[in-house]
Amino acid sequence: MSKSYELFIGPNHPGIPGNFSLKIELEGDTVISAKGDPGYLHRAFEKAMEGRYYIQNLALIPRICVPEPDINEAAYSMAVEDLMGVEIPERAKYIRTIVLELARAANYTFWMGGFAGTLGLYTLAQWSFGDRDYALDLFAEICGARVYHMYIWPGGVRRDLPPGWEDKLLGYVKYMKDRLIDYDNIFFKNVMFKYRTKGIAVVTKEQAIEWGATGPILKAAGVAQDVRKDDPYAAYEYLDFEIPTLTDGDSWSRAMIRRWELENSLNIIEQAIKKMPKKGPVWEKMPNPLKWYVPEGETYAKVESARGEHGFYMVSDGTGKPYRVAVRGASHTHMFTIAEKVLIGQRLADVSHILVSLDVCPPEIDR
Amino acid sequence: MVKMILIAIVAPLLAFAIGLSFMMIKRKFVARIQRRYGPTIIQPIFDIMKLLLKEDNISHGIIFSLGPIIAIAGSILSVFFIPIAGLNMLTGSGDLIALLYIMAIGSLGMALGAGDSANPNASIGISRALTLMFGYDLPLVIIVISVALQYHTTDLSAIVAAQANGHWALWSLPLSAIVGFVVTYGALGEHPFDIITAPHEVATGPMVEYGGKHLGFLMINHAFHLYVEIALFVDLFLGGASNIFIFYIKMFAVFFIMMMFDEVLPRFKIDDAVRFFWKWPTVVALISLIIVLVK
Amino acid sequence: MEKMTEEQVKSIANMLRKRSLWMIHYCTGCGAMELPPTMTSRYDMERFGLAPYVTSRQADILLITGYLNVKTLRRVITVYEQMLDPKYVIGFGSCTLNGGVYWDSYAVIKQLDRYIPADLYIAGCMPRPEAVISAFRHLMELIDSGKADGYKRYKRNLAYYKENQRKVLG
Amino acid sequence: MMDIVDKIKGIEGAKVTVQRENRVFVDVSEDKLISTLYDMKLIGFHQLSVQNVIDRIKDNKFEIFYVLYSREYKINAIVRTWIDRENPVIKTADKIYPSAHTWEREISEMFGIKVDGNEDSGKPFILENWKDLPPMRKDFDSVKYSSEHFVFRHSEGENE
Repeated sequence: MSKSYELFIGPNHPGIPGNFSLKIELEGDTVISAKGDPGYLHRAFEKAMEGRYYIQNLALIPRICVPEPDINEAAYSMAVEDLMGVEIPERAKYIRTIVLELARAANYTFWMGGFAGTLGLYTLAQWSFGDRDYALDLFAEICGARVYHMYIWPGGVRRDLPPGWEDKLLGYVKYMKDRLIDYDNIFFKNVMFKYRTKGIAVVTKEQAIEWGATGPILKAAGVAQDVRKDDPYAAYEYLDFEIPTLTDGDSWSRAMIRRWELENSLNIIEQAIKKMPKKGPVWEKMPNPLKWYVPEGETYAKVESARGEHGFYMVSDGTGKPYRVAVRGASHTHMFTIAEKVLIGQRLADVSHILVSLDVCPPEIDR
Repeated sequence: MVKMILIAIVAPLLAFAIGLSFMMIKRKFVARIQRRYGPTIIQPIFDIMKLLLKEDNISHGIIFSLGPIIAIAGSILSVFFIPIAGLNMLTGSGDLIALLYIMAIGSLGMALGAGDSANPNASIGISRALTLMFGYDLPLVIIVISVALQYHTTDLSAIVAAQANGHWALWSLPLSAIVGFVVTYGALGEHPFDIITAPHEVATGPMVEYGGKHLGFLMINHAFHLYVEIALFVDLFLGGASNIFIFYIKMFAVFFIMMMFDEVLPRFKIDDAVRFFWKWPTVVALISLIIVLVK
Repeated sequence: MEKMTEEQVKSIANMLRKRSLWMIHYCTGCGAMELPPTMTSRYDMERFGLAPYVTSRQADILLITGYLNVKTLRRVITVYEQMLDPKYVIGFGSCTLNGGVYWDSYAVIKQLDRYIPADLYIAGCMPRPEAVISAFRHLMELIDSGKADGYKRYKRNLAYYKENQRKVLG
Repeated sequence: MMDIVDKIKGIEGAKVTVQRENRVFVDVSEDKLISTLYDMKLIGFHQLSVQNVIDRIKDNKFEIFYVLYSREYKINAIVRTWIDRENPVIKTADKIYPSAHTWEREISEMFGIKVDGNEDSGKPFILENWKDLPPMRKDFDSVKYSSEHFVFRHSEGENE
């Protein structure tokens, strides 16, 4: 008689962040092996992109990562601009920064709710999902859509900001900063939260570097690596911000890093609005979208998403359609290289919050 | 005889009504804390009716179907042991000890039924439920002994009578009362003790395979369970009540404080919960017992 | 006379059913992104008696949130068959209707109602929470008038559905 | 920047092109691939961002690329190699970069490339019950496959 048994977490299970399956083998209450099973969200993006014009792909790519679609648009546009040799106008750079940071803030707010939910604190989940909606309202105002914006596109952004939008954005930033105090009081300073997450699922500095972690996992382990600083895109080089780091690399540190990044994003938005040129073009004149003949070549464009490095590897053969687009989502590495190893030896009760603290986003894995 | 039959019919109905009203209030209250409008106040009734009206029923065996019924039967039986408003239902000496046994029947019924479904989530959930019961039963037994020693009886109605005119055990045994509150809280499975159903870990645990009428019965059982646990606390420490309204108000006060805690705490792990119960509540209960013995 | 009372019982049952609809918590696609706002404080679908529930046995509504991958379809069919009658299916988003932007994808099915019976579709990508709630309200009306009979159709045309499922799942 | 480029140029068999600031292409032959990756890691490229394949059907080649990153020099190096399209086999790099293991699983499924030394190569990963050509190959026609396997909904006007 074997002592261990198998348990499927997902695809239909609230403990899994999205449509994904995790097969774990347990001995008593302790995980002895974990295997991820992706593919439930596979839509063949990379294949579909090869059959469409560059402009058509713009409608497809936001769907690669649902909670934070703007990073896809930004990385894709950067790749196309790189190949075409286009430099985008100053104002467009700032608008991109603002939009990306707003999306990041919205994503961290959403993440916070999900993380609190896995620990059993549904109040914070309700609050933060509600607060995230105010960010979506701002998006709806600039582009008409709540979730998939398609606002950033090659050459700049699609249209100028509506009048008065900056003030509303500042209002949102102020509101979120006030709410952060509430979040701290109910969750981040909660003794139970500390008790549940301190020392759980430790990824040390050496392991994080060896396994190729990016984003909050790496920052929580004490490495200040951030694409925004290291290889600045949009207007990040003109802005002043710090990369938060902690040293423990446990679930608690990752949560705190994300909480500080949220504050960071709000600060960056404030700064960017102040420094942004008030007038000017937002779109570098490009040829007719149906005739974007991108010169032959290969390039890799990357941005910092809420989960880590998000990149597009684009190959063009000189026609109106990309020859090959490969997407690098941070979750791919985080799930299969890190989570599968980190989960071993953990308790069943911790599995779902470890997955969320590593921020595994299945659509990024499957594509 | 007629009175007995009347009690046999009225008492469970009353208990169910009180438990159900708590369920209703809780959903609305929780919604308001979570900055929501919340469901209509009678939503739990719709839920239970809907479940009972389901056309399909899937059973994984006789014990699976019997599980919820055993649970309800255990809960109803414990209702008869708890005096409310001067109604001594099935008195007799020693009924506090008997009550402790009978209150376990509900969990055991669930354990049997859920175990029969052969779903690993259900098995883990039920093992958690029984472990948690081990956890809170130890301090519970100690405080029950202290109360029994304090009033020199194990008859609940005698304990209630001794606390008349405001001489509540809450004042004479404050430490035990605090432990009693924590234990009641744990037994109701509110946060942080909602380890049994924890959706993110074991997908509602024992209930994972239950649907339709079975789940409806389990919801009814939950109403009884709420009533039994809180009524026991009110009888032991808040001196029962002379009429049903005061009893309800006392119960509601206890429940209200519980709801306040419920919404701001994340969940314990099962071993932490047991460790918690065997640490502070047990120590405090023992101190209280020693005080009673010395006095 | 007796038939009348049966009708009445049915209509009362339907009235109660529509007041309490539990939705299974299964995010089949990216449409699941608009469900948290719908469930939580901003739009709060619990006002209408709708709540997310965890397992297939407990739920009444299967919400297909967006595109269905062939691999997911297999699980969705299992989940659908595990649910207890009466059960309702809502196709959420354009992808369930006709494939949406994934019309040329080799992995995504194009018509949901060939594999499981859909009672209602919500068009758009993504439908806003208001649209989701209005769809739920519409489903309530359908249930009240007894028109939401997808589960009966599934039983009646089981051979048709099974044939289609087999074709695509292999 | 030039410092690290010189270091890369020192690797045996590497053909280095600087595309722009922070982007360097390193072209190697198939047999030098693993040793180059190993050397790249030694000189500071600690992170594998993405590994994937481009189907160069005209040249009858698969182009395999590894996007590497060095935090020290803040530079992305893209190691490329070309292998034959018939019976494609590469060697695994998961001993050097652990995250390559999953990328290799993906490319072995999506392109039908066998990965030597990776025990998960060839096992179903994302797809289930896949019987056709590996789908990311250029000669696999997604539109044709989808019209053969799925039934499209027609609006009322075109139903005749």
